[in-house]
Parts: sequence; structure tokens; C-alpha cells
Amino acid sequence: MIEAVVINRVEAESKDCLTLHFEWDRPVSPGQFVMVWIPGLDEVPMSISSIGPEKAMTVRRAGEATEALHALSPGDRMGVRGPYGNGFELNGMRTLAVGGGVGMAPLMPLLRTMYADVAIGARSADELLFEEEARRYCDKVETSTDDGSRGMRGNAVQLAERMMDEGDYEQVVACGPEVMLYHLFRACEARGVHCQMSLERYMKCAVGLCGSCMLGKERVCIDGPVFDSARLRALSEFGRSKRDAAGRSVGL
Amino acid sequence: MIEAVVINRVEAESKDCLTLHFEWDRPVSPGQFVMVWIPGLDEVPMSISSIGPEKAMTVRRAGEATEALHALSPGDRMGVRGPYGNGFELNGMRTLAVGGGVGMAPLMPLLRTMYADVAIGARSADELLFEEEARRYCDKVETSTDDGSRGMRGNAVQLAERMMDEGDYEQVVACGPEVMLYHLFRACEARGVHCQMSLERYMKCAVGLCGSCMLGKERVCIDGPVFDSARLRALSEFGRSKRDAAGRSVGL
Amino acid sequence: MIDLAVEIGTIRMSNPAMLASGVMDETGEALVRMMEAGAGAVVTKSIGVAAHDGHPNPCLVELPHGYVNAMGLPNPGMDRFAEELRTIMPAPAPVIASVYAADEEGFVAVAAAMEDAGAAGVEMNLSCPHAAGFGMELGTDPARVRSMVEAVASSVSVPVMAKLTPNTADITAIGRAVEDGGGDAVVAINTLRAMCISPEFARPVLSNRYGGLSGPAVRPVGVRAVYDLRRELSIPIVGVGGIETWRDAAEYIMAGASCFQVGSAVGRRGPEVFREITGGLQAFMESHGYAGMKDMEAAVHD
Amino acid sequence: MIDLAVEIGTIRMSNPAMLASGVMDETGEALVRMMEAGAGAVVTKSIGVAAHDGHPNPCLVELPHGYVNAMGLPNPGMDRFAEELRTIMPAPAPVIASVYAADEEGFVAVAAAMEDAGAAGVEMNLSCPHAAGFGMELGTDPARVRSMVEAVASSVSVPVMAKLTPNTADITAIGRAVEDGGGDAVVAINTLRAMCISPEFARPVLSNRYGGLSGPAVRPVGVRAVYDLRRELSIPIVGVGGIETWRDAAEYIMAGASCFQVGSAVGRRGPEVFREITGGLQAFMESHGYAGMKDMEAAVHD
Ligand SMILES: Cc1cc2nc3c(=O)[nH]c(=O)nc-3n(C[C@H](O)[C@H](O)[C@H](O)COP(=O)(O)OP(=O)(O)OC[C@H]3O[C@@H](n4cnc5c(N)ncnc54)[C@H](O)[C@@H]3O)c2cc1C
Ligand SMILES: Cc1cc2nc3c(=O)[nH]c(=O)nc-3n(C[C@H](O)[C@H](O)[C@H](O)COP(=O)(O)OP(=O)(O)OC[C@H]3O[C@@H](n4cnc5c(N)ncnc54)[C@H](O)[C@@H]3O)c2cc1C
Ligand SMILES: Cc1cc2nc3c(=O)[nH]c(=O)nc-3n(C[C@H](O)[C@H](O)[C@H](O)COP(=O)(O)O)c2cc1C
Ligand SMILES: Cc1cc2nc3c(=O)[nH]c(=O)nc-3n(C[C@H](O)[C@H](O)[C@H](O)COP(=O)(O)O)c2cc1C
Ligand code: FES
Ligand code: FES
Repeated sequence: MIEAVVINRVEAESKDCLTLHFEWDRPVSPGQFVMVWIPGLDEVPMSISSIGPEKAMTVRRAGEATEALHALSPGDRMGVRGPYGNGFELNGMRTLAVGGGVGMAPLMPLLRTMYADVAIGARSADELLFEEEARRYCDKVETSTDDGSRGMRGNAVQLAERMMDEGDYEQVVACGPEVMLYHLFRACEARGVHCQMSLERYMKCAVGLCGSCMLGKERVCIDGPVFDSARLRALSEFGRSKRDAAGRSVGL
Repeated sequence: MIEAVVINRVEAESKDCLTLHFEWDRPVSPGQFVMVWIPGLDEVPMSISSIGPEKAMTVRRAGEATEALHALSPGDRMGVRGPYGNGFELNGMRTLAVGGGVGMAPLMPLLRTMYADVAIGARSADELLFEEEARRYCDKVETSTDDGSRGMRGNAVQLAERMMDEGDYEQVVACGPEVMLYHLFRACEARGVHCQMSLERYMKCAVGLCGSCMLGKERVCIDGPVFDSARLRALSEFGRSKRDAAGRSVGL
Repeated sequence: MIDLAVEIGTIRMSNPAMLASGVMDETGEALVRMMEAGAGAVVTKSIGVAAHDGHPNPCLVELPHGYVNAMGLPNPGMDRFAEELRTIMPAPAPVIASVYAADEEGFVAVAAAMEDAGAAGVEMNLSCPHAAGFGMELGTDPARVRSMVEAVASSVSVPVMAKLTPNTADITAIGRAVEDGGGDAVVAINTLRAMCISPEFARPVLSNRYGGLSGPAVRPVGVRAVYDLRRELSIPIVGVGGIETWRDAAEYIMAGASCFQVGSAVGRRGPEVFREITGGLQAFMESHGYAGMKDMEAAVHD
Repeated sequence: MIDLAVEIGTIRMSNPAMLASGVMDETGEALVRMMEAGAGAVVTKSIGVAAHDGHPNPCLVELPHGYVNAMGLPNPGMDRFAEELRTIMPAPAPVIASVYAADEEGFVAVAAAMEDAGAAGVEMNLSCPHAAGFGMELGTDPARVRSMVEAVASSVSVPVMAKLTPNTADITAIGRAVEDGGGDAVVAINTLRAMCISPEFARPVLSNRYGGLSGPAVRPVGVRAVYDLRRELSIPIVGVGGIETWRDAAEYIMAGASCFQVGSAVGRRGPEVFREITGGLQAFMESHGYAGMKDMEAAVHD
């Protein structure tokens, strides 16, 4: 059932992202998401970026629905149902967390829970997300920007490859654009590094019913959104194609 | 939901009563009852006379439905739903348990749980119920029969009055024909003895919904079947009238 | 505190939570108990011309999300029930008599007897899904509904409501027939025609085989019916079906109900449910700035 | 082990648990996964002539006892979907194509495309309660149903089933129209027309306002529909609505279903539900001495 939650606080994070903090007393584990209802407009999936007693979601402006979320103020209400999805598995592996753009959002609850080094990528400095907060929990936080305006010039995959080659990681946890994740996955496979990656597909029901979020044989909403290496290998469409709202296969 | 339970054992108890032992894993407290479905015939309320891992009901032959229950053999199935009703309150009072006829059935789980003296009444010796078993748990067990064929000649109320006058009871727990209970209640009121009495009314739903079991303002199925002195005093119809299946008020 | 008082014609209720027909309403004392529990009005068991035992047991199946019942309209008949009603008059809250019959004559006779006995209104049961010859057969034919409602409305002076079956392709056609016949309100919904079978005993559980589904299971169907009716009718709508909490009541009010009835929840939650619902509703209205229930309806429909 | 294999015309299933239309059946890989999970056959998402996005979100409300959905028939259109089907042919279990259209021509075109692509049968969706112009409007008029079924049945060589809406006063009249039109089976029930309103946001939750209720809530309505149909029809009946356990399936089989479909439970219980149901059913049949499913039906109906 959809619950009406009240926004306590809105925090600007980057050029196109902000964080909505809201009251919601459900237990959430790192990597899970909710469906957010913007009445009269749409209902879209959003990762939970803070899982404490007060929850948060970090929203990148992408279109009408996210635009409407950006327009909300403290005291406003939004509809929320969930949490959904499997979330990340917490294990003892030496971990590199890799976030591309707003892909940092689902990683934040993880970084607050377990130890990891962090690679953050974005197009330019003003789009880098959560660098400062990550430094609060993690000793080693590196960044990359396409335009070199901060950190390494290049993309998050290149940054992660460098860090993997220098460090001694057993695992990569990652979220970001699928093309990035696909190349990161291949880089990990080449190095024998275990992966957990959070993926996205078009979602309608979010409860494993309608099949609109199929990625190969998996339902991203309930079998995912986090997939480990073994399952990533079997995902026929990973890095290649997705389904539109009508269920047609289209390029990524 | 109705469950199909299997009869393990049938035990003859008296001229017109037998006990059906059956597998049923629900927790039951003393004084609660079930609705027993005899497919194709009827569904009737029956007290649970044994509340251990194996349950039991003790059935007096009264008409078609109870006749059918008497015809069951080990291995047969019957339908059961419940348990329903409030049951007896277990307290530390010095207690006299008074059972008239098959009214002993709901008292047995109580006698196995708490200490009490016992008065058992019946028309004649071959209708006396549970005397032997009661003696196993209770030091003082007395009986009365209308024809004097065993124990005191007289009815259970007379026996109970004598025991109350000799003993020092704080409480009477009782089940039996309502006219007996009504007189017993008056005897207790005269002596300042607290009562818990299990009553009967025509039952259809057994879940407090249909109102067919009304006794004054109380639903016997869910507010009862056990009523204490304070509530017995307020029951306008107690000892006087009941409702038939059409909801008409008729004499007891 | 927000005032929840509401009127349907001359029926004045201190709050919109009515007791639904068939639940705890066969005896005068049961009705009074429900009033004391906080019902704004009570609807009686459906009463017929003559006494009727109803169907043999089993007549109820409990499900996790509701009940399937086939009580079969047990009732003591209009004369005995009129006596019963007189014992509680004047009652602390309005009593609305649910009446059923196989024909107009019967409806008129029972309605008149109930008005005489002090009923503040009449609810015509056009919709019982499990009593052959009565009920649903009448309730799915707009022409018969209209003439039946006309007959009753013109023979009593208290408001006449008609209770609709959801077992139809278009409930608004029946609602319109009630309005056209001079009915003062429609009540929606009665139970959904249903059946439960016991695998172990290989037979329908209810002695009547067929029964009616009620409780939370049917709520979205009832809300939809009320919403549809609101868009077609101008007489008040009484919402019923699966109301257990203030949220459920709020759904019905927003869908277009002027007031609502609570049936199954009296068994599932206990008679306290009336105060829980009205209290919660008041708190919701205060915190969300609704001055009255009509504003809630308007927020959805306008 | 009792053999649960069952046939509807030329459709041969190793077990009677079919995947219901609209659930995990928009892509070839989804269909295969459901076969691997143990479905005896799978029904596809309802496919139309042209691609269709369906309704905007929200299109699902979760309730404790089921769902209310208004997906709005999203589908890639018959050509794209035929491609999709070809990728999984020959499939390990029969694929039945659910088809919808606004008229006979459309139904015939989609059915033919699906047969070409390897569908072992066609299920005509005459009953979707929330897509204007399609679905329920067609499905409540016996004459139109009959001619629509005739048209499709005479244009394909695979068995044709028709899926019925429960949103009607008499489902058997529609069932008979299917039988008279030459349909090979009826499927009952589709969802119940329903609505959920958010009190806090004062609006229907679904973008389409109206939706269809499914899941355990509707099971007694579905069982009743199948029981009624069994007494009127001689073609096979496929039971659907709220089946989550072997008991639920047993109820439908005893009510008269030759086989059954599982929809909501795939979400509520997971794809494992197919094996749980068929395993439990076999155990029940063994312990209660049923040699086959027809004996279960006979135990109730004869
Ligand atoms: C599991 C998951 C977690 C997500 N977490 C976040 C997050 O933490 N922060 C964030 O900013 N974004 C997140 N997203 C992406 C977010 O859902 C989309 O950005 C949003 O739906 C865009 O909606 P729009 O109307 O603003 O843009 P549109 O103009 O409608 O679309 C922009 C893009 O968003 C996609 N999109 C639109 N609707 C949906 C839908 N129902 N399901 C999936 N994708 C959709 C479109 O396919 C398109 O690629 C997540 C997506 C998924 C699947
Ligand atoms: C809470 C409760 C606990 C009971 N416990 C026991 C018990 O442990 N042992 C026992 O032998 N009997 C018990 N009874 C009584 C038992 O229910 C009746 O004896 C039985 O229903 C008779 O059915 P019949 O068809 O055999 O007789 P009938 O000929 O139908 O009726 C005989 C009597 O039983 C009553 N009766 C019939 N149906 C019902 C009904 N649905 N609800 C209530 N009374 C009914 C009739 O009013 C009549 O007075 C209990 C009754 C109640 C209400
Ligand atoms: C046990 C029971 C008996 C009922 N008897 C009647 C009746 O006599 N007349 C009537 O109009 N409706 C009757 N109903 C229907 C209810 O009044 C109500 O319309 C229906 O149960 C839906 O509401 P609910 O979900 O709150 O129970 C009965 C319902 C139940 C559960
Ligand atoms: C999300 C969802 C989508 C559905 N889509 C369709 C559909 O496209 N065509 C159709 O005939 N039925 C559709 N249905 C109805 C189901 O096939 C089924 O008839 C109904 O849900 C009852 O079964 P259940 O309780 O097992 O879900 C859909 C149901 C759900 C829950
Ligand atoms: S969004 Fe419906 S199955 Fe994942
Ligand atoms: S038997 Fe129905 S209320 Fe007690």
C-alpha cells in the first residue's frame, strides 16, 4: 500500500541532484529502492540513499517525474511504497565501491555500514556526488571526471581499473549507467574480482509480477536490482538492450 | 477456515456420551469451544474437553448432529473451526467446580490445570460423567443423581449448596443446563461466592458477527461462553428465555 | 473537534458510521449495544413478512480477508420484530429497518410495520445473493427495482434507501432506477456471490453452497461502485463493503459516500471498531484541513 | 506419483498449472523461466495488433489480500511479439497466446500471427476491465462474444479459449456464447472492476483510476464462477483467480476446472509457486485416493 510520507529536509548535492529526507519507519537494507508516487504525474523507482530512522532518496533531474521531485519542499508529501529489491550482500571481502553519477545513491548506505575504498565518477566536478560524505567513512576516495575538472580525467571504469591494479580488492560493488557497469564488469572478470552491481530497468509493478523489468531471465525489481558476477554472466541483455514500456527490445 | 481433523480414538463415557480424540495442533484454553462440521448435515458448537497436543470433545447424543458424531470411528474425519470463546479465567481462588451432565466437558481441562473440589450431577449413575478422571486430579469429588443411584439423591445445585455450606469456597466454576446454572448462581449470590459459568445459545457464525447467540447484550460465542458474576447479573435473559434460529424469543 | 453529524432525509445521525444489515441486529439489545459502541445509526437484520430460520449450518466461512456467508435471511418475521423494536424505542440512535420480500406487496407490508414500530428509515434489500426467489433476482432488473422502490417510497413517510448488488455488469443502471423510483438513497454494496469448497470433504462448505463474500476483500469493488454511482446519481450514497479502519471509510467518503456501514469488521475487529473509525476520521480531517465530509468528496470529484 | 498431465484439445500439458496472462510473460525469456519454474503451460501477455505502452504509472496497488492493477494492456504488438515467440520455439511447454482487439478483424489477425509464431492455443481476452474500447465491453454481450469466438475459431487451427469477465450478473450466459461459437474452453475469471483511493492525496491511486482486483481476495468469486459454468457447459473450464496453494487449486478443480492458471501468486509467492501447488496437489490426491482430477470434480458435482 502506498504511504504518504512527509519531507523533512531538502539538500542540494550537485548540479542536477538533490536529496529528499523524509519520515518513514520501514526497515530498509542497503541497495533497496522504493516506488515514489508523484500524484497526477507518475510513479518512478528511487534508491534509498539513507536508511537510518529518517530515510532519504537522492534524485537526479532526468524528466518530468524527477523534475517534480526537485520542486518539493519541506512539509510536502509524496507517496512511497516498498522497500523493494534484494539489496547488496554484506560480506567480508576487501571492497572497492564504484559509483557513476547518481549511481552513488544506493552505495551510500553501504559505505556507512561496511568498509570500502571508493571510486566516484561524473562528467564534471559539479556533478560529482557524495565525495565529501564518502571521505567521512572511507580512507581512500578517488574521483574521475570526463573533463578532468576534478580528480582523474576519464571515466569511472578507467579510475576503477587503475585502483584495482594498484590495490588488492576481492570485490567491486557498483551502480551507474549500464554501459559503464558493463565495461566495469568485464574489467573485473579479467581480474577475477567478484562483482555486485545494481542495475535499472523500466518498472511498473516493482513486486515481481508484471515482467516489465525483465533483464534476460531476471526481474530487476525483485531478483535484483543487485546482481552478482555469476548472475551477471547469465544476463543475456546486460550491456546491450533493454525493454521499453511496451516490452519492445531497444538499444541501451 | 474449516480444518479436516482425523479421529484417533473414541471413548465411551456414559450412557449417552462419548469422547472423540483427534489431531489438532491449535492452542486451546480451558472453556473454549469449536464448531464441528458434519458434512451434509450440520455444524454445531462443542466444547474442547481435552486441550493437550491431542484434543478431544465429549458429545452427548441430543439429535441428528450429535448422533452422527456418535457414529464416527477412528480414522474418520470431521471439520473443525476455532477455537472460539473466552474460556475460564484461571485465578487463585478456592474453587468448587460444578458440572451438570455433559457440562463436565468444558470443566475437565480446567480440573487438569488448577486445583478444585468437584460436584458432579446427573439424572442417574449411568449418566455421570468424568467422576473417575476427576478423582485422579482432585481430592474431593462428590456426586448427585436425581434418582439416588449414586451419590447424593438430588440435583447438582443441592449438592453444590451443601458443599458450599460445609466448605469455604471463594468461587464456583460451572457448566450444565441453564436452569441448573441459574439456581446455582442464585445460591452463590446468596453466599457471596464468585461465579464463572459457561452458557449456551444457538450459534451460527461463532465469531461474534451474526448475533444469533445473543444473551441480553452479550454474544455467547465471543463475549462468552463463560460469564462471571458481574456479567451474569446483567444478563436480562439468563435463566429465562433464549432465541431460536429465527431470532424469536422462546422459553428456556 | 470536527462535527461528523450527517442526515439522510429525516434520518439524523451523530456520525456517519452505521451498522450494516445482518450483523448484530436481530435483537433489540444487540441494536442498543451497537449504538452504545458508537454507531451513528443501525440497520436491522433483513426482515420479511413471516419468520424464517435461514439456512442450516454451516452458514459462515472465515477467510483471512473476509467472510463468505449464507445466513439465508433468518428473522423472526415482521410482527415479532416490530415488538422487539418497540422495546428499545425511543432509541439513542436511528434504527433503519432492512426489509426483504418476494414482491411489492410484501415490501410495502414489512416497511409499514417497521415504520409503525419506530424505524427512522427503511432499507430495501434488493440484493441478497443467496436466498432463492428473494433478493438478487429482483435487484438486477432496473424496471422492477424502480416500481418496487416507488411502491415502498409512496407507502411510508420515512426515508427509503435501496441496497444494491455488485453482482451486475452496471450498478449505475440499478442506482438510477432507485433514484427514478423516488428512493432517498442507495446503499452499495451487498456481498459478492461466492463459494468455498472443502478439498478434504469434496463439497461446498456452506449448506446453501453459494454465499456472499464480504470484508476487506471486497473493499476495492465497493469503492469503485460508489465512485461510479456518485457520477451518475444525485441522491445520497451509503458506502459499505470491507470498512475496518478510518482509511477505508475515507476512501468511501472520497468516492462519494455520504455515510457508510460497517458489517464484517464488527466480527473481525469487535464493536469498538465504530469509535476507532470515527475517531480516526476526525483526526485525519483535522490534520488534512477538511471541514466536512463533502469537502473530501469534492477533493476527488471536482 | 499421480499423473497430472492434461489436455485441452491439442494442447498437451504435463501438469494443470498454467501461467495466467499478464504476469511475467512479455518476453520470451520470461516465458521460458516460468516453464522452468514448473508451469504446465504459459499464457502470454495480451497481445494486440499494434504496440501499446499501457497506462502510465502507478498501475499497481498492493493490498494485503491481492492487487488492484491497471497495466492497460502494454504489449509490443503482434509482429514484434511473434518475433519474440519464435526465439523460444520449440518451447519446453505449450505457449498460449492471449489476444485482444476492438473487433473481429483484429482478433483474427492477432490470433493468426500468434499461431504462425508457434502458439499452441489462443486465449481471447474478452474481459479486461480497464482498457476503454477493448475488453469488458465486448465480454458482457453474449451475441458479440459468440460471433467473435466463431470468427477466431474458424480462422486458426489451434484450440481457442475465451477469458470471461466476472463483472456481469450471469457469467454462464457468456460461457454458453463461447461454447455455441465453437470455443474450445472458457477461462474464468479475469479481475473484478475495482478502485483504490489515497485519502492523503485525495485521488484514485491508479493513473487509470479504475483497475482490476486479483489475488486471494477474488478466489471465492472465481470458484463460484467455475462451479456455475461447470453446470452449464460441456467444454473444459480453466479456473483462475487467487490460486496460491494446492488447496486453492483443489477448490477450482472440484468446482469443475480441468486446469487452472496462476497470476498474482507469482508476485506474492514467487515462481516456486508452480511446483508447490502441483506437488501439494499430488500429495493430496494420493492421500485422499483420487486417481485423477476428473474424480475430484465428480466427487462434488455427481
Ligand atoms: C531500481 C532503480 C533505482 C533507481 N534509483 C535512482 C536514484 O536513486 N536516483 C535517481 O535519480 N534515479 C534513480 N533511478 C532512475 C529513475 O527511476 C529515473 O531517472 C526516473 O524514473 C526518471 O523519470 P522522469 O519522468 O524524470 O524521466 P523520463 O523522461 O520519464 O525518463 C528518463 C529515464 O528514466 C527512465 N524511467 C522512467 N520511468 C521509469 C520507470 N518507471 N522505471 C525505470 N525507469 C524509468 C526512462 O526509461 C528514461 O531512461 C532508479 C531506477 C531504478 C530502476
Ligand atoms: C458453547 C457451546 C458448547 C457446547 N459444548 C458441548 C459439549 O461439549 N458437548 C455436547 O454434547 N454438547 C455441547 N453443546 C451443545 C451442542 O451444541 C448441542 O447438543 C448440539 O448442537 C445438538 O445438535 P443435534 O443436531 O444433535 O440436536 P438438535 O436436535 O439439533 O438440537 C438439540 C439441542 O441442541 C441445540 N442446538 C442445535 N444446534 C445448535 C447450534 N448450532 N448452536 C447451539 N445449540 C444448538 C438446540 O437448540 C437444541 O436445544 C455446546 C453448545 C454450546 C453453545
Ligand atoms: C453475516 C452477514 C449477514 C448479512 N446479512 C445481511 C442481510 O440480512 N441483509 C443485507 O442487506 N445484507 C446483509 N449482509 C451484507 C452486509 O450488510 C454488507 O453489505 C456486506 O457484508 C459488506 O459489508 P462488510 O464488508 O462491512 O461486511 C450480511 C453480511 C454478513 C457478513
Ligand atoms: C499485473 C496483472 C496483469 C494482468 N494482465 C492481463 C492481461 O493482459 N490479459 C488478461 O487476460 N488478464 C490479465 N490479468 C488477469 C490475470 O490473468 C488473472 O485473470 C487475474 O489476475 C486473476 O488471477 P490471479 O488472482 O491468480 O492473479 C492480469 C493480472 C495482473 C495481476
Ligand atoms: S516491475 Fe513488474 S516484474 Fe519488475
Ligand atoms: S454465533 Fe454469530 S454472533 Fe455468536
